[in-house]
Amino acid sequence: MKWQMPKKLFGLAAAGLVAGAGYLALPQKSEAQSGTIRIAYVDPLSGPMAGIGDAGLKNFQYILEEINNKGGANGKKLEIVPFDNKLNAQETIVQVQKAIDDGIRIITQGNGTAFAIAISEFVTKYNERNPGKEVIYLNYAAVDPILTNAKCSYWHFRWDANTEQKMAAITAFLKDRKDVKKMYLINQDYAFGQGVRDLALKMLKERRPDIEVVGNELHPLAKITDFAPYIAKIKASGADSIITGNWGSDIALLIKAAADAGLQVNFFTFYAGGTGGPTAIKQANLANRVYAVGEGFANIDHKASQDFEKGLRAKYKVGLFYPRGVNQMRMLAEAINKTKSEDPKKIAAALEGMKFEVFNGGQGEMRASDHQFMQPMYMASFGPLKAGLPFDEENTGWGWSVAGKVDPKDTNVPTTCKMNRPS
Amino acid sequence: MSNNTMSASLKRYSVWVLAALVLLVLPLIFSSGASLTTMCLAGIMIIFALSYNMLLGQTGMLSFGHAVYYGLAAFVTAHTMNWLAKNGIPIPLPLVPIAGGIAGLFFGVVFGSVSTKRGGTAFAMISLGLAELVYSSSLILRSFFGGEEGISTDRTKLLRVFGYNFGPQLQVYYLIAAWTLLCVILMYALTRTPFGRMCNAVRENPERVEFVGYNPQFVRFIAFSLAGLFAGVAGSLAAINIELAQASFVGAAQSGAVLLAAYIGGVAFFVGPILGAILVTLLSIKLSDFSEIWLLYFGILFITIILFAPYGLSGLLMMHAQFWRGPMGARISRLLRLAGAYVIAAIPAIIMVAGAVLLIEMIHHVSQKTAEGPMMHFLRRPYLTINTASALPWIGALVALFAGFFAFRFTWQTVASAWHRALADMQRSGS
Amino acid sequence: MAELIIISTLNGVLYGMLLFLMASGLTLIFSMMGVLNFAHASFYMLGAFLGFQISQWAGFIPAIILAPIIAGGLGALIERYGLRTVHKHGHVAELLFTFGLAFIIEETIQMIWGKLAVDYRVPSFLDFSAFTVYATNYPAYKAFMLLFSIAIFIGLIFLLTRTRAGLIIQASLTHPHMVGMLGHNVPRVFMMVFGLGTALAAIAGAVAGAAFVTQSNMAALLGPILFVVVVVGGLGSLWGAFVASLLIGLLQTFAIASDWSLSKFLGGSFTPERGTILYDVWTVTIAQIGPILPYLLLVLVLVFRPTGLFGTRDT
Amino acid sequence: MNSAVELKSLEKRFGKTEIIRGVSLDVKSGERHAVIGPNGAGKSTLFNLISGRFLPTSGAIHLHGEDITGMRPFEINRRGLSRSFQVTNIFPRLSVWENIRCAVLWSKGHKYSFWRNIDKLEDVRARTQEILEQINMANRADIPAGVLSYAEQRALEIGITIAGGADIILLDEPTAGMSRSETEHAVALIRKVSEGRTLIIIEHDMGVVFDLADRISVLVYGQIIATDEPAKIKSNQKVQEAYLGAAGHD
Repeated sequence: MKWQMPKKLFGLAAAGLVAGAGYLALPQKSEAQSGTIRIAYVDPLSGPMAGIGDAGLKNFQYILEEINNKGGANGKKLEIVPFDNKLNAQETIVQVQKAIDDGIRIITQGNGTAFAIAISEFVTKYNERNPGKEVIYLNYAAVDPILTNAKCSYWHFRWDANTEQKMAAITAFLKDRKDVKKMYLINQDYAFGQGVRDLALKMLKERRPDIEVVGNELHPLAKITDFAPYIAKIKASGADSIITGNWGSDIALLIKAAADAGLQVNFFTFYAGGTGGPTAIKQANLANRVYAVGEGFANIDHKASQDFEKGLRAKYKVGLFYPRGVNQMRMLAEAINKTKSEDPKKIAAALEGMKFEVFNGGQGEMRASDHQFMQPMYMASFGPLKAGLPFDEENTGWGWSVAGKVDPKDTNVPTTCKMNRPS
Repeated sequence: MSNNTMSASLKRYSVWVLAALVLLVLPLIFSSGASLTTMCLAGIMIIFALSYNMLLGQTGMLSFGHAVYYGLAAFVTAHTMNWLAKNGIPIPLPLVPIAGGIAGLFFGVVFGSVSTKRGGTAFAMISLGLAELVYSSSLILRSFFGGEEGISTDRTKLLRVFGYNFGPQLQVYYLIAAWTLLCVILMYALTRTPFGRMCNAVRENPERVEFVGYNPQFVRFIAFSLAGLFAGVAGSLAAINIELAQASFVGAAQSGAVLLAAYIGGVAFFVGPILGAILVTLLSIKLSDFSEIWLLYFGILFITIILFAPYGLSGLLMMHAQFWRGPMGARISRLLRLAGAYVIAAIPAIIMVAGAVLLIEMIHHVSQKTAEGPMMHFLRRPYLTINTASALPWIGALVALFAGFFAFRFTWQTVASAWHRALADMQRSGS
Repeated sequence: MAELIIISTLNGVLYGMLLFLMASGLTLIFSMMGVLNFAHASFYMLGAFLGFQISQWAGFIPAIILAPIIAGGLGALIERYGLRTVHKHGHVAELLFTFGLAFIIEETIQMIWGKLAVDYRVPSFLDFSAFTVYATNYPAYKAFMLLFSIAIFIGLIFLLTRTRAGLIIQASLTHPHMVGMLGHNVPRVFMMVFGLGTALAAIAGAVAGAAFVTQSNMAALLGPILFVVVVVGGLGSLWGAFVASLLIGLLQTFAIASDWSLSKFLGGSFTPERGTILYDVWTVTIAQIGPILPYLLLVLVLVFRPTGLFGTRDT
Repeated sequence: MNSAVELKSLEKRFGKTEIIRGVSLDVKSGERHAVIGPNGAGKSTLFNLISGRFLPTSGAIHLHGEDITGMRPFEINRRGLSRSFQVTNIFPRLSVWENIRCAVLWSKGHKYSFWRNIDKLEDVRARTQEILEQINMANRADIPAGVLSYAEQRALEIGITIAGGADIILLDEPTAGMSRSETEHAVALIRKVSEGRTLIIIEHDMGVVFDLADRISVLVYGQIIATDEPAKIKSNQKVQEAYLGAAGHD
């Protein structure tokens, strides 16, 4: 066959490939210095969720700076090393593998229960198969109860309240809200959204049996561009309040569509505080009608945490999404200091059952039976900044104000975890 | 006589023996956990890309949904492994990919009977629709797909053979390598059968095929089903490798990845998808260490190949195979002279690419990373810190881009003339 | 109930008209050039982002005029310097080219505007409630979108039936190979049609982006549905695209409004065991499967009418 | 003599346009039959109907007495009818050898076999070689068909058509666009390969037609106005009026 010469760029492709392959083939110098304790941050840094992963990374960088300024752990500095999991289960495992190869033995991750379970199971199997080289997994945001129940692992620790605890906090808050009579449930159609729905049904029955659930909707995850049809349905049901676990664009768009149709109801949400949420609420002009549950808010009257928030906002121009991340890293540092060791096996033993003064004030505890952190929870509502509150969100001039606090005892849901501890 | 057939069969099989040896030795050279993982993924991708090429390269069917068979087989595999372990059925792990292959074949037959009725663009769109259908269903049929967290499994819980439990990655590597070699051989053999040739004929001219007695729809259907079988083996190995099957396995990104791998490698030659699979696996694991927008570079590479090297990497290599004739000295000197020209052309090319990459990274930084201030770690390397607020790097990048481009166009003539000289040389030596 | 039906019909028709704005461009390009532009939804997305950016600088009206012009111009350039180059390698290469193009457009948009939704808002002069059905407000902007897309639709019909350029395009719809013989500059017609088609998608994007969400995943969300529309309608049939657009728009909207599931329909006579596939199928509601209904429709149409509802040409 | 192909009041409409308007024809086994007529008379459409490419609007087609109306082209081909195309219709990126071999496979019973090495099928190899020699292209076996000269491609087209061993062969303008010497060569080839078979040929070159054909049918505006031996066709009044007189060829 007579080959046609490609007009150009054959050389370019060849050169690029040779150069690229050469560079890739070079042994990657790990920037490991014996002077730092490195923590792998395995979350999406490219693709549709990269914004969230990026914001989390900055949160952690600032948290570690603060810890390092106070002397670090064991006299060493803590360092966060980003790994891009591309929001893909297989890639998550590959990146964890890469981190371990690089000598990192502490993993943290939060976005996506699927990936959390993948990591937890991988780490558990890895530790089983590689005794003496154990790896520990710190989970700051994956909230499926399964991780501290049926699929609990000794090597997994969770600082975020799980779905069950968050729903317990919401329903505890609802006990005093007698104006809520007709509830509509709208959630994303996947494990987490279904969990929220099932728990809402169960806990409302227990704590507010008088509330009528007038609708129960699951919609596809992150695929709806216009919630108007759903709003029409909610409207037709006569609901006065909504419970939703929606996050990301699904919460922002839900609120936007509600405002368009003139639907005035209360929103009890898990994640209205996420990126884009505050802007949507302000645009929809739903003052003090949207509530969010969380373990901390910027405007909680607690000096230490407000100072921290101020510093973070000044430096990285983002708010603190993860007060729990502060708890996580501070407790990690304490565990290392206490055991005088960087061995994950010893760290894990020290973390189990550790009691700790949490970021926004109050006592927290890493429950030994399932490695779930127990902490005070808050309900906050979003509206024009009230006098004396320092922080607004996303430059809207509106901010979160605490509407209620829920003690750990009210969110102390039992666990079914049968912890398999290493001998 | 017997000597002759001996040497002929030696020649025929030597490639495979060599491949087996390479696969055997590789983990001794690249022994780190990450390299093992990378090689496992590459092996899986090789099977997957070759199975894809049974459609695109061999039969001319452009599918946007090949991950369906890969992913569904992964789920079947995970369920099978859990079932085997739970019931203590004495079937060892190395045989499990057979179940994946059967699953892939089954779904290939089912979906193929709907989608292969038409070729060309309509087939491409149907494959896309089916892929969306399966992916969306994965979130509804939870008992099979396990919701978003997927179905996890433990490969060490199956019957052990010779004391191997397949816990260590190295053992899994050898399992994958063996299956890869087997599948590659089978798929290669398939191209050399009456059916394989009719696939080519259907790719070239489906209408004419009808007038030599064959039903092109049926040829497409078989090709589709068999491609499903091998994709199933690949998906099965993937499930064994990470001990998990998850909805993203059937997703559009996975279908896109295999298309890119096959096409970048080159669909016109059997080895093309193998090269492409290795390259794409390496790039997708490594590039994200350098840049957040690595997918953009991936896309640019793809478009560049489509525009300027439609036969892919293997095509570029095969262009040089024609010079590998005649006396050994002449062969080497011809290729050396060409290589010299390439080096000359490569220098401005690298400058041009560097300028373009710098420009892209800086645009990305100033539009997306305002919070971090003007300082940018180019390619995530702290020793390459660049101040995007000063004009110098912008001018530098632009100069590199344009100067590189024009210099490349100029030095390209060297390559062109070296190429023509080599061709003339070939004609002179009369081959 | 009546309220729900009226609102759902309005929403469904609106969604259908938006789909048709895009499907019409896609069909024009396909009929003329035989290329199914995989990147078509990407031009829709590009239109939305350009609309957002221009509205930041110059306001909404310039945005919805300029965005499609820029996107269409870009489309024409891409046809001229990209697609034409791969034309000689056949339709598969062309389709792959547009596939890669979709990839690059998405990544470039992410590079410039990021991965999160941008704040593209309905202009304040259209930000009020146009009318009220029972107790539900219908936003003025949505009414505007509906009228606007109908106006474009009428404009397109006018262009195709009353102008010379339109007649050439129409001729090529029915006799794709004849146009060149009539002495028309086929490459230039191709370039114009590609530009026009992409501009139509960009108009849809610029208008819809403000009402819905302008984010870098909007092309990936809409693209597959768009291809379902053109395949179900019949590749190359404008009329088919119109019917299929409305059909799918209404189908999806009404599916959401419905709470039916097999268990509800067949009563409580039988309940499958939890955790089996049968249970999943039994309890899933029509609202939940709304998004996959178009794909089910696609499969059904292909089984019973492989050329699509109004298709005549086989590819 | 038995009839090989029999057309019974065949009609074909495209929309409102009637292309074939009631054609009945009986071609005997072993006959060389030519179909002539002005451009647009419907000759190629007739071939497309017989070979199964188009479905007739009404009427019936019989092959060796069997009704094949509505069958797909490959079913008809398997029953022993093979055709060539007016516009060259080959496998351009496959070698000449592969082109022929693809056309041989089915007749040797290998069907969709994906378990046998094609290079080891001796019967296929021998038959392919035989055809290549018949069409004088044995020395071009390894060349991609797409780069052959026009005349060579036409010869290959005939090779593909006869390779399956069909006993009824339909050739659609096999010599169109050829030079005088190429045409002579082609006619010799056709004569050779149609030996002992039934041949139906569409041809514009009257020299070729009268040289080859046992009988000739004249198709004008979708109807056969005459079927007869060459000498009688020449003197047929109707033919001279409708065809030779009215429209010169090409």
